[in-house]
Amino acid sequence: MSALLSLKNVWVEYGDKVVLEKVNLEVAEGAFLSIIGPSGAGKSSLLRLILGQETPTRGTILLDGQPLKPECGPDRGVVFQRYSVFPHMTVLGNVTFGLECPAAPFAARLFGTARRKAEAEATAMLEAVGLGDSLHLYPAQMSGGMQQRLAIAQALIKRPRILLLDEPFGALDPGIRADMHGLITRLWRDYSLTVVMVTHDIKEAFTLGTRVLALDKRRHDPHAPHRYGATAVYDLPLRGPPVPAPEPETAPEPVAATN
Amino acid sequence: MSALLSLKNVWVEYGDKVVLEKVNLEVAEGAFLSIIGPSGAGKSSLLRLILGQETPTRGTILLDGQPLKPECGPDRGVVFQRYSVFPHMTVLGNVTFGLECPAAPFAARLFGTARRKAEAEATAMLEAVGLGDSLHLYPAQMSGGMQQRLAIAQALIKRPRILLLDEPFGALDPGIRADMHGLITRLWRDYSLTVVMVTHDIKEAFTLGTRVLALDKRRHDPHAPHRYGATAVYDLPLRGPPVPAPEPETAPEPVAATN
Amino acid sequence: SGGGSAPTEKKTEFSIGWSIYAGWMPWPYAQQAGIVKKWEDKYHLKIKIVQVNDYVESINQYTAGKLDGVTLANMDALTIPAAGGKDTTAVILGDYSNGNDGVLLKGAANLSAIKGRSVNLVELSVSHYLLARALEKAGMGMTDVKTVNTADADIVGAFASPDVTAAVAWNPQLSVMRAQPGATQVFSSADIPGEILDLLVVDTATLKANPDLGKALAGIWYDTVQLMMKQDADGKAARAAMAKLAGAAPETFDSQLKTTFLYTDPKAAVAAAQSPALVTTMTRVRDFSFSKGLFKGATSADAVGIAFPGGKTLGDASHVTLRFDDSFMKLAADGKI
Amino acid sequence: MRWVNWHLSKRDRLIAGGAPILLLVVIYLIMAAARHSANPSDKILPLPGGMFTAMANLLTTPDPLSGNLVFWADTLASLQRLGLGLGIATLFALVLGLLIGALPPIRATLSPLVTGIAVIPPIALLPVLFIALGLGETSKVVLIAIGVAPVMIRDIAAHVGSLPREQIIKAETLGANSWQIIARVALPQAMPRLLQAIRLALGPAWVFLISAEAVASDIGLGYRIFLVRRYLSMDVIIPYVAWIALLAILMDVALAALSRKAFPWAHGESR
Amino acid sequence: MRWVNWHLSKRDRLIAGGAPILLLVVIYLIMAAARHSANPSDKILPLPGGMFTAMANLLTTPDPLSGNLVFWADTLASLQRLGLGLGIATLFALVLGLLIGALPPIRATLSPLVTGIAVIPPIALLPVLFIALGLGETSKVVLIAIGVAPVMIRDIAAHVGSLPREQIIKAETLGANSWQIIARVALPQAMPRLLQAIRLALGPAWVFLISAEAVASDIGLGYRIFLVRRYLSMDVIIPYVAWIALLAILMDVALAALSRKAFPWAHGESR
Ligand SMILES: Nc1ncnc2c1ncn2[C@@H]1O[C@H](COP(=O)(O)OP(=O)(O)OP(=O)(O)O)[C@@H](O)[C@H]1O
Ligand SMILES: Nc1ncnc2c1ncn2[C@@H]1O[C@H](COP(=O)(O)OP(=O)(O)OP(=O)(O)O)[C@@H](O)[C@H]1O
Ligand SMILES: [Mg+2]
Ligand SMILES: [Mg+2]
Repeated sequence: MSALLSLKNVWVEYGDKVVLEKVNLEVAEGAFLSIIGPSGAGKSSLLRLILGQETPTRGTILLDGQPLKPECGPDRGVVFQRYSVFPHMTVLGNVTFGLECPAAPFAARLFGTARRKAEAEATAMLEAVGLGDSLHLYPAQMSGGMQQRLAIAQALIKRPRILLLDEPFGALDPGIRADMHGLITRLWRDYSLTVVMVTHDIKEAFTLGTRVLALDKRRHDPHAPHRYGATAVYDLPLRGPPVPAPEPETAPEPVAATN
Repeated sequence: MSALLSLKNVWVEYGDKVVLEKVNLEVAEGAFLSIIGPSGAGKSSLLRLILGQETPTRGTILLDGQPLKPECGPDRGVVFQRYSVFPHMTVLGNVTFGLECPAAPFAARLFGTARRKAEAEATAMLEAVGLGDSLHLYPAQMSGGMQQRLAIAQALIKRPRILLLDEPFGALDPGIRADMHGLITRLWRDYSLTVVMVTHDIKEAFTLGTRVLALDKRRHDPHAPHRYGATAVYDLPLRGPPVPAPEPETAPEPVAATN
Repeated sequence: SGGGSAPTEKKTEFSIGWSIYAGWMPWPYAQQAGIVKKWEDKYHLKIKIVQVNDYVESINQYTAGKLDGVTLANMDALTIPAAGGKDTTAVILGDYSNGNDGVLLKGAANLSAIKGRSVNLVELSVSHYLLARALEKAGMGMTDVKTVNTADADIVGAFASPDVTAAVAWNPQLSVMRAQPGATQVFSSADIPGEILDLLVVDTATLKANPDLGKALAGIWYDTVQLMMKQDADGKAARAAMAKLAGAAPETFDSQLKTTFLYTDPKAAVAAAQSPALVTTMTRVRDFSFSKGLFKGATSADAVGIAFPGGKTLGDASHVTLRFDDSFMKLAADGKI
Repeated sequence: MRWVNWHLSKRDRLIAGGAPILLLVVIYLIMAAARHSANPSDKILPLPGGMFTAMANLLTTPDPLSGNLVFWADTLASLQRLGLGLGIATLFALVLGLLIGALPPIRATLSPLVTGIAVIPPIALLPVLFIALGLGETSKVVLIAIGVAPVMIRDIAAHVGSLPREQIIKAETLGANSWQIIARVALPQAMPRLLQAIRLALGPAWVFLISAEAVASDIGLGYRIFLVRRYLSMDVIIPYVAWIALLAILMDVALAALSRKAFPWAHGESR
Repeated sequence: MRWVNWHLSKRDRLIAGGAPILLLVVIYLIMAAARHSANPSDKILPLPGGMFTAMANLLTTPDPLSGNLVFWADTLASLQRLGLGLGIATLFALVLGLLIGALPPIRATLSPLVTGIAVIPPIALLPVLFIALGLGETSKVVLIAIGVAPVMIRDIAAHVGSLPREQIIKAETLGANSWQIIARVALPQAMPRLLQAIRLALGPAWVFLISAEAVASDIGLGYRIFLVRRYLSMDVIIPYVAWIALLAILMDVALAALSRKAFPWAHGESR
């Protein structure tokens, strides 16, 4: 299988500060790539590159063998590190939005049965992330962890080909985190998504990922700390399918296949 | 030793949604209280109560035996869950600010030697959290984890009597997290602070804390999920001093006692 | 005085307001040409000649006591300061409008065509008075037209708009409007000579306390108008300078002067002030003003008293607030200033 | 307690807010009384009695043109013009503000033009306006719209332009096209700001209305003010201005309440 | 590519931005030519030649009062008034905006007053203003300040009032008193907004300047425009208005550049 996504000699620099240097990476279709690395290494920057939010200062990024356009489409989904959701939409509205967009290109809204169907699907997803009770709250009325789960639900409902997750479970307690692990693994398998996940939890990285990438600086000049950027220092392909997280007792029913 | 902080029958409600109910809590001077609990249970709300940012709908909060004023002072320090720092100050400015406030009540700024001294102290603290290379960046130019460490440095430099931490290490990689554990334990011991820390990392809660409090709903009515609030379901005093996190090899020198 | 604090004490500094109008341009020119200075030195006074771009505002400022004197038309002297209780003396009868105010129609050569039209004009001004007189002469009344209040600064632009077909204005605006294709002047102040008078008025109390001010003003005025009316190079230069101050071309300004009957000779001015025609004119003007409700709260046109040379009065003699005083013009005529 | 935290009760807020206004009224009365004791027929600072008489007169006299009572006829005419002018300006602000704020090509094309129009003082070009639109209602409404719209457009455009880039990218990953991003992401978030912009535009809108009515008109609050200004009838001008202020404050309060009611998410406590 | 992502190159932006302005100029020229072919002495839409002659005249004639060249004397006088008026307004906006935005008791006391002043059209009270302040420079400067300050004050107050509550609390935990919160937290974050508010106020400020100069003045761009308006000399008015627009746009661009330069943190890409 040829690479879905490939980065060739990619550099990211801000002024004379080198953040990423000489990053070479091939991500195969269906992979679950965990990225770990110290704070400030450039993990989020890497995700922004793949999203098309930023362009590399040097090097090329290919998606399906084509140069990546500097804009993002529904083939990619994202959960940002600072879980940003739409503050003016309710929980339900935030998730339904992703279903409305392709279905109503002109009206930008669904009505009647189509709307009810979309809302039912969104509600099921929200129940899966444990927000079934909070459908009509606005993000500002929710706790940090609830907003993070909302962002996850929002991204997952689209079942994007490539899912980019930036510390998606950082603000969650162990119980809910396990639920989320189960959910994401299931969706990944059922829809053969390609997932790129940044995490600080090494165990999580190894449990979920089929491959673990460590980003870090290879060299460090104490007198010119900005002169060297981070790159992939380890790239461990894990054999076999990932061990799914144990199904917790309180886990909700899988959401899958309502559409 | 009488309680530094005591909550008596405290309730927090939003409309008819009960978030916290019947919370009774006594925190002794010098305690390191870890709070755990599921997402949305009301942990951050509890910290906001202690900060004076919110007032309970029912019940009373006493600080040193006095009713808590609905405003916050330098006796309390905080790291918010969504690590908020001042976007218009550089890293160094963010930390120096806390030293300038008491020293320059009218000028609101320090000059000359006083300024250089404050900046030296702030720089030492920033080096302790690993931001020694980034003194002149603005928050928007930093990664999530760097901002979180900045927020920690900002709170720690004041050595507040009561330190309120809301998932302070959530965005940090294991290496830096261990450094932070060491730093906070040291400051806690050296300055006999009282710390209240919310965390999702159970191991962290037990390693650092002298006492672990679990917040959760006691009852749950599936048809009226908002009718019951969370309260302290477990309150485990841990005997003996906490086991300090192992001193990592790369740990910076302790910052203490530059003032 | 209407300015609140009555400046009855002697003072040496005075300010006189003026706005742009053919008959008033001698004032700024006198300042520029040093004539003011000459009379200041003679009477040991300081006289500031202050331009106020907006005519109404210049009168308001005078009424409020911020100016000691101002140039204005007889009707406005009556309805604004005098009706407002400010005792005002007309020191100089400068000129009368002899075609400087006019009624314009588009697409018609006769005044009778005005019937039923909307007329743009500055309401409650001499234009309004002129329109009333025009309608009266043509056997119509104010109810035969509809008036639309239009600012004097904007009336030229307004008249250029196709939906405006009738207007009343004064110079310099009038001459520009008349030049527009299709516009005809169907009535003008030349048809009612001597009814629209241009005056220099001064606060009565100030004048009483400082009679030298009246003398100096008369001196300045007659020096200047005599200079400007000379048909030699000096006169021409003076007129050109005034044109420039008015923002007009010299030819335009000269043509405006042609429709202004300037009392260059103080004797003529004294005669006009003493003539019974002035009483008739003022009776017409005050009756018109009263009918338009300009005498606030008054029950009759007699509420405001007007005094004329020789002790004649019109209206409430115990409440005279507008005085035509020929004494300074007489002094000038007699060469005693 | 620090001043930043000293929140007053509703009653105290009313008292505190009323005090300076009351003070101004009292100062006015003292000054007016002083002037009147010096000159009983002073026109510049009329006493309440005088204003009352003048207003009673306008409130009972029918307008010769419309037959309605002068005061109400003026109010109605002015409110109509103001409503239309502000309405058009709001519409433009919303449409152009969204397009300029959200779409870089439109921003590049229109932003210089809007800036240019924003800084051209419309009253300087009145003659051109008259030729193009005549002297009727249209030119007054257009003057208000041209007067306030550019500031509003630029305000909305700046607000939309500063929406976090993450939101746009998030919407794109959810499959939104440019139109959907404008309609569902930018528009709703611009709405509270639009209401705020209308509130800030109320003052200037009244200025332009009054200027327009001063130029050429036969009815309206501004017409009356400029007509009686000729006679320094402050006894009419002051009540009229107070009435204008009252109307404007009512609109301001209504818009603020509408914003809180319709867009609760924009007014909740941030956390 | 979606329009929201279609970022133009600098050159393309210039072309796109120039096009509509050029179009307007061409339309004007066509209309002017048409009017002139119908009536060669048309004054309303002058041809470039006419404007050129008129301006050349003003550029070479000395002003009778000051002796300087008319055009530059007008420009200097107007810029001085505008600068002073805007400067005072900015100062008030900053001080009152900060106090009202940050301190609830001040907000309760002054906010209704400021709203009241904001909605009173100063043009309606011109006579009072000129009577109170005389016909000199003061009244003109004050009219500009009164005209634009309330909107700016309210804008800054709203901005400061909507700073995240966390920031205030954070500052309090760091030992800041109310003054320090204002000086170190609210003020710096209000500065970019203040510059934006000045930019938006430029248009209204010119309007008030011109209104003031129209009423009582003997020099200034607005004075000249109203002086020659009596003769419908659009050949002077249009170049003057264009000059005003150019000056205002230069100020706008300078303020935008200043903001980016002085407050980089407010303009960086958010993440
Ligand atoms: N304005 C509001 N209206 C309604 N509910 C609110 C409001 N603010 C907070 N809540 C509710 O209060 C509850 C507690 O929130 P809090 O932020 O304290 O949770 P938490 O324990 O910190 O969760 P997390 O671990 O996810 O941060 C949440 O369920 C939230 O929905
Ligand atoms: N505008 C900028 N100017 C200068 N440096 C920047 C800018 N933006 C980002 N950086 C730098 O880029 C580096 C990488 O940031 P990034 O957010 O990718 O880190 P990260 O690996 O995601 O870290 P974390 O685990 O803390 O989230 C940081 O060191 C940051 O300081
Ligand atoms: Mg990151
Ligand atoms: Mg929380």
